[in-house]
Amino acid sequence: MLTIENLAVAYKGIMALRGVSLSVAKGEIFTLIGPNGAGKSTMLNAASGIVPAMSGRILFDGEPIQGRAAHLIARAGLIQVPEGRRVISPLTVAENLALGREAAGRRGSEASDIDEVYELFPILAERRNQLSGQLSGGQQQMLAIGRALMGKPRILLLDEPSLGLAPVIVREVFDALIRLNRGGLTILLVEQNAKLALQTAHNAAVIEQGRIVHQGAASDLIDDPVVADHYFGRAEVMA
Amino acid sequence: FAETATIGVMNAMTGPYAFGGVPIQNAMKLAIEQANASGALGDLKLEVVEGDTAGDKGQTITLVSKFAQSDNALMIIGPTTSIEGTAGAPVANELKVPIMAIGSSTGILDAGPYSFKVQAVGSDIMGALSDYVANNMGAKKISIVFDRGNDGFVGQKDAFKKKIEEAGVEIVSEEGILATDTDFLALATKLASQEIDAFFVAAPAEVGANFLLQTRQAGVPMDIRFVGPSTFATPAFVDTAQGAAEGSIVLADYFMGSPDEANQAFVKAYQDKYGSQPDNWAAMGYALASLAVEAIKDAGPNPDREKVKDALSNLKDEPTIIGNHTWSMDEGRNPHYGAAILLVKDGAFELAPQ
Amino acid sequence: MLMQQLLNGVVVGSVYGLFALGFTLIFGVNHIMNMAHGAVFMWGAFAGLYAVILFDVPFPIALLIGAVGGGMVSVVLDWVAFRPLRKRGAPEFSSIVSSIGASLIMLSLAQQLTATRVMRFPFDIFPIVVFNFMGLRIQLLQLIIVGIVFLMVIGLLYYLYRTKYGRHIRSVAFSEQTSKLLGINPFAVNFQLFFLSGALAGIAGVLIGIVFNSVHFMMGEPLLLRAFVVIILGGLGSIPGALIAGLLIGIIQTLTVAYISAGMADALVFSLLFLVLLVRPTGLLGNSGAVARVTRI
Amino acid sequence: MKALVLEDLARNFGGLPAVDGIRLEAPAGRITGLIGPNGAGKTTVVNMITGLLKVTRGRIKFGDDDVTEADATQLARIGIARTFQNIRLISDATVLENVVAGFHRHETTGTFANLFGLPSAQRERRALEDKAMILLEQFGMTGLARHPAGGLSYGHQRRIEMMRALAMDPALLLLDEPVAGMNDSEAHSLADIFRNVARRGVAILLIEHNMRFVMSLCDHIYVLASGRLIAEGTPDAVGRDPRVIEAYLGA
Amino acid sequence: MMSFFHSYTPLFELALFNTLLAFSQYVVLRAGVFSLGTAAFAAIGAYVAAIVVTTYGLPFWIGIVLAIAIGAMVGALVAIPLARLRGVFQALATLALVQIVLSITLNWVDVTNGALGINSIPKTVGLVGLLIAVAIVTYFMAAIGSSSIGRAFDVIREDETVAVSLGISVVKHHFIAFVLSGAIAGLAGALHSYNSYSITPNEYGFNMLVIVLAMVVLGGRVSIWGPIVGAVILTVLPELLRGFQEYRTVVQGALLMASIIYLPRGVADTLIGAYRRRRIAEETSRMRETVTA
Ligand SMILES: Nc1ncnc2c1ncn2[C@@H]1O[C@H](COP(=O)(O)OP(=O)(O)OP(=O)(O)O)[C@@H](O)[C@H]1O
Ligand SMILES: Nc1ncnc2c1ncn2[C@@H]1O[C@H](COP(=O)(O)OP(=O)(O)OP(=O)(O)O)[C@@H](O)[C@H]1O
Ligand SMILES: [Mg+2]
Ligand SMILES: [Mg+2]
Repeated sequence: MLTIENLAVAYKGIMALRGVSLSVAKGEIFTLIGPNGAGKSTMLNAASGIVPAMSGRILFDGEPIQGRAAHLIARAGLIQVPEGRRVISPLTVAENLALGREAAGRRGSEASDIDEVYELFPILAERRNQLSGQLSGGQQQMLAIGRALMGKPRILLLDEPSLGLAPVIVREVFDALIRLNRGGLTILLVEQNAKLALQTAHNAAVIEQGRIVHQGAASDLIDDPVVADHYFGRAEVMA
Repeated sequence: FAETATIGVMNAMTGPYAFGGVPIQNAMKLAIEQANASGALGDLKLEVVEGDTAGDKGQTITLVSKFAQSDNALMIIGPTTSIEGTAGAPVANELKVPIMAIGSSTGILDAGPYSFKVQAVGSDIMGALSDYVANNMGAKKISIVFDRGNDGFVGQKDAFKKKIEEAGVEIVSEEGILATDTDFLALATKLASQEIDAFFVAAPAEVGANFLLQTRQAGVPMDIRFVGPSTFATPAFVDTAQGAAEGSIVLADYFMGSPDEANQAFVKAYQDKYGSQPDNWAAMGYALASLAVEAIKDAGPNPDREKVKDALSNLKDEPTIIGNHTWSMDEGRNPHYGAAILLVKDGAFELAPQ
Repeated sequence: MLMQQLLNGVVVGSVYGLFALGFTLIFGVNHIMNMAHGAVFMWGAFAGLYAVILFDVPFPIALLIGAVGGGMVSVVLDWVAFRPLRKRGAPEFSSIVSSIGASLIMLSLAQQLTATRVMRFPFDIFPIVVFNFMGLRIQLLQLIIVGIVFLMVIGLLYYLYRTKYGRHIRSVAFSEQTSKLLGINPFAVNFQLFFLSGALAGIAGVLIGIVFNSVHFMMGEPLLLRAFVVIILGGLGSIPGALIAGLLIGIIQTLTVAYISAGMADALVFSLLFLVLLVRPTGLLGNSGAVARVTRI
Repeated sequence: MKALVLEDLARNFGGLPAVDGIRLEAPAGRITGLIGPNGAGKTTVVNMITGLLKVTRGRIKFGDDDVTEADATQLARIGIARTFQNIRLISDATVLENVVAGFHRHETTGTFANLFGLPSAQRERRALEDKAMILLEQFGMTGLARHPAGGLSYGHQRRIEMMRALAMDPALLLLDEPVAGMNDSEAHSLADIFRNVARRGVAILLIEHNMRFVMSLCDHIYVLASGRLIAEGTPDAVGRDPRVIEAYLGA
Repeated sequence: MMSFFHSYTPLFELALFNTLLAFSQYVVLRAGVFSLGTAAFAAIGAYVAAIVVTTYGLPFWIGIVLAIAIGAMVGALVAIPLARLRGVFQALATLALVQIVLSITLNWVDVTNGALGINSIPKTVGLVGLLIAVAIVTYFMAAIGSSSIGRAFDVIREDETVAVSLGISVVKHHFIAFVLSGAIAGLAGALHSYNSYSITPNEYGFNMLVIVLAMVVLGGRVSIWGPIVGAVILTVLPELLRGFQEYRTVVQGALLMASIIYLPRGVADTLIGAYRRRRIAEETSRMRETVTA
């Protein structure tokens, strides 16, 4: 559904991605893990069209989308939950969710119901008229996820969705992601909680310094001693 | 083989004073062209370097210094406003290059012996106007409105005020406006509520015309007359104010309708060249440049700055198109040329009945 | 005279409000101090004026053409002066310089075009109908101006707070990038915003041009200065605030001219602004939330 | 060495009691945990301690001083440092410059010397940069010293937050989700740094949702929910508390 | 060559005067104070200096010292009430200050001679004097910029919350910024009066405020080169464009826009930034190489 071929991205002369290729199949959860500064967010942003690709191709449903305006990509159904929340602070919770609907655009005659989101995150229903900038960090994260769901994505790109969420909520969010995935939603997940991500995903890739260093079935990677050592192995020792 | 001498010509060609600077510059160039063509200067040809002061002090100073030093100008004519003039004159004196400016402020002359100006100080000609208002019109109470952002108009206002008070007329109110204002509702209503016989306005022609229109709309009757200094002696005033201008009394240091031969020739030449009628500003520029040419001629055959300065100081009883057609200076280098009082009647200026 | 002057104050004040509305719209949304708003206003007035001079159109059409003209000028201004800066993620300050540059261009083109003349609408563009009502002289045109201004304010409020376009405008204002991720087209949103702002200025331009008998290239400058005062007193980005503050300033200025002296009007208004800010750091009608939003200019 | 003590601390937003009378103690030389569901009021507590929010009720004591009414600048000057949950850096400035800013309270050159650019001011600047480089080395960011902070990845920006707070050489360090956005091994490499800081006698209050990190680092943990304290104790005890499991950890 | 230099002396002088004004504006902007008061402070300095010499016949250096002192004092006085304001509110309050000072100079005719301004001020300051003044102020700016005060300014400008959390006193530093701004503008005003023979109120109005702000933003708000570069560009540009005649202003506006669009952080800051980035890129690639090796 989403294919990235030989993608390279540079910021003012600094190479962030140096030719990565990966492919997310329809209906799967694909996870991307890697250390800080590896280029994970850059990859999602390139797919969403807010960071220009220097070379390579990005195909969505077989159609090349690099160079296309970001809002059109979102309207085509590729929706991102950006890193670090980014709620529209001066708008209320309900208004933020309503904004999420715009992405559904022409596709959205039966755009996702706000009630589904409220069911997933009841606190948002309670705070529907609060300015979103006043929410706690975790509440903002919930709002960001909920807002993306309002756009009826065909593929959902999540950049560290567990960021700042309480463990119990993290579990709920991941359960919800699995539910949505079973309902047919394709998901590309960037996550620092590598173990949880690999447990959730079907396929996975590890990215380091702008290059993909491992790729394969998530269950294989979880058992790979190098990956374990780099991304959660020491944590076992720590706990 | 013809020698040439360079004349620096500078005016506010852009910016808020361009309404005056442009016609002045046009007329100055016309006068110099005519001098070259007529051979009045013998073998000497005048070459013009032009500059735009943009109505700005800093740019004026830069230009004076550039004309004097880079272009080696024999003399400088312009700039337009007193603000520019008082800034440029000291530099010209320092560099010992004669400069003849338009402005009415005596600050230009105070800068030193190299600076001259063509316009009379306000008090000199305002006497005629105040006299007319107090005696011929028999006004007892008047109000004054002036452009407080321009020292030229402030000077005219001060001069008129002094003279009219001396003539025993009561001043009911005195109000400052700005040339960029367009909203005179409040002031017009205020005038409408006053018991006055006339009101004096010192401002650019269109601004004054607009003010006049708004006073009439606010209910100031036609028999309360508009009185203005020479800026209003231009067709633009009547064109803008139309019917509201009827009966206005305007002082003119230049009257386009004057049958004087030199004046008629000027009007025709200006119209042929620039496609519009000359106004008060154009006349000032033409008069100034003609005087400069005269001085250069007097300084001949090999004029230098020193000689031109002396010749300028000696100008006396020169024929001119402005005022009563004779231009002189007193010992303080203050010009005198008399003035006419005009009346707007049927949409045109005519000499006011005495 | 007091009643008459109050009436004058309302007329002038509602025009200040109309002018300031377009200014505060862009300021409140994009944090751009649009120093070229006065020039947009002037071009709007010229659009209306030339339509009348060249095609002899009636008053309502002139108003419409002024609105469209101002709107288009404003949109082009955005494309040329502000959009490139947004694309580069430039600091908000740079838009001030950019708009100063744009303003220089627009003013000087108008100056060339009109040869610095002061122009005016033909006398017959709007019949001078004067009602005498309890000793007051009320012109029909003045009534219409006040009416138009109030209608515009109500319409604008509805548009910004009751339609999805308003939500989009506020979203794009906060973060263009996040809005794009949500499928909102910032290009279209900014088009609307600048068109609206310019159209308001254009309408104000035509109205002022007619009622004050003069259209010239510097006509926007004094209004720009006053618009600053209006938006501060009225609260940043607040639409009813702009109208109320506009009226307030119009009335204060008028009364100052009437009872003190014309030269003191500006001094008084600015002293008042200074004092108000000392007592209420966010303006008369401003809320403190606005401060948080603007501290990082 | 000073300890932080909160007594019956409360804060309302409009009608909402975001923090509703909590008691807490963060002793010197120890790492104290503060956990709880999203919106429990943790960040609000930090904002009150650092003087960015006025308290509605209760007292804040630091050592022997009551600092409830002190303003933010004073509090920073007596050695209370923090990191921000929503990263706040000077994005245009370099990493080094961001860290050097943290030394402000230790700068000794007077206004006069600064205004006139006396050599003492120059010497101090160089000395601070050297000290900052030592911090950068600890966090493995030497190579990024001259990068503008705004262009760094999320995880690296978090590290700058921490270095800047440490540069203050605080007596009390408040960490609001310091390792958010880092994987476990990255978090682990930071754990040692904080242990060492605590060992020097600094009181640390740690807010974090990464339970493995919290559990391995804290001596004592407070659990907040809806603005109230629902549990406290050793990591083990808290981790087993059924109320904590229900409200926060999940089954 | 010499005559070329001579004929442009006034232009150099103007550029130096503008540089001083730009520094006055720069110092407040750097501290995150959006003050537009420079024009007001400069007006006060200019009038104090002019009156000291013309009315009281005192030597010009007394005028300069007084202008600096009074400028600084007025800066300090407004700093106190304005400390509570932020952003545009601060900008507008200081704009009001400019308008109020302008009204005073226009209306207090007995002292200021109203719209006519003060004329025949003896010229006592020339190119050399201005150069010395600019050199001294530049030195101060550089010293402050790299000192603790400059660092505090930078943090306050970017994020006041962070600043107070680091123990930086916003009030104190805003005060310092206002006083410096007032003193520098006061000096600039005084030098201008002693350099240009005459002063008039309208020189110190909205136009000056706009152009001075433009200088700093165009030049750059962070490095001390910014105000210098901006002042020189905006002073020299109108002269360079004389060839365009009546389209001069159009070209000037277009250049202004083009330069800010292509160098959005200001000419100096953008260039310095680009240079730094290149160095970093080189460093990084060197590091990468050593890693792979
Ligand atoms: N706006 C930017 N300007 C300059 N460089 C950038 C920018 N954004 C990212 N980079 C650089 O690109 C590289 C990859 O960054 P990216 O944000 O994609 O990392 P990441 O894998 O998402 O890290 P994290 O886990 O910390 O979020 C980093 O070296 C970073 O410094
Ligand atoms: N300025 C404010 N106005 C109104 N409500 C606020 C404001 N700030 C915080 N709140 C509310 O107070 C509660 C506590 O917020 P706080 O940020 O302290 O939570 P937290 O414990 O830090 O949560 P998280 O783990 O998600 O960061 C939340 O419900 C939040 O919505
Ligand atoms: Mg990332
Ligand atoms: Mg929090």
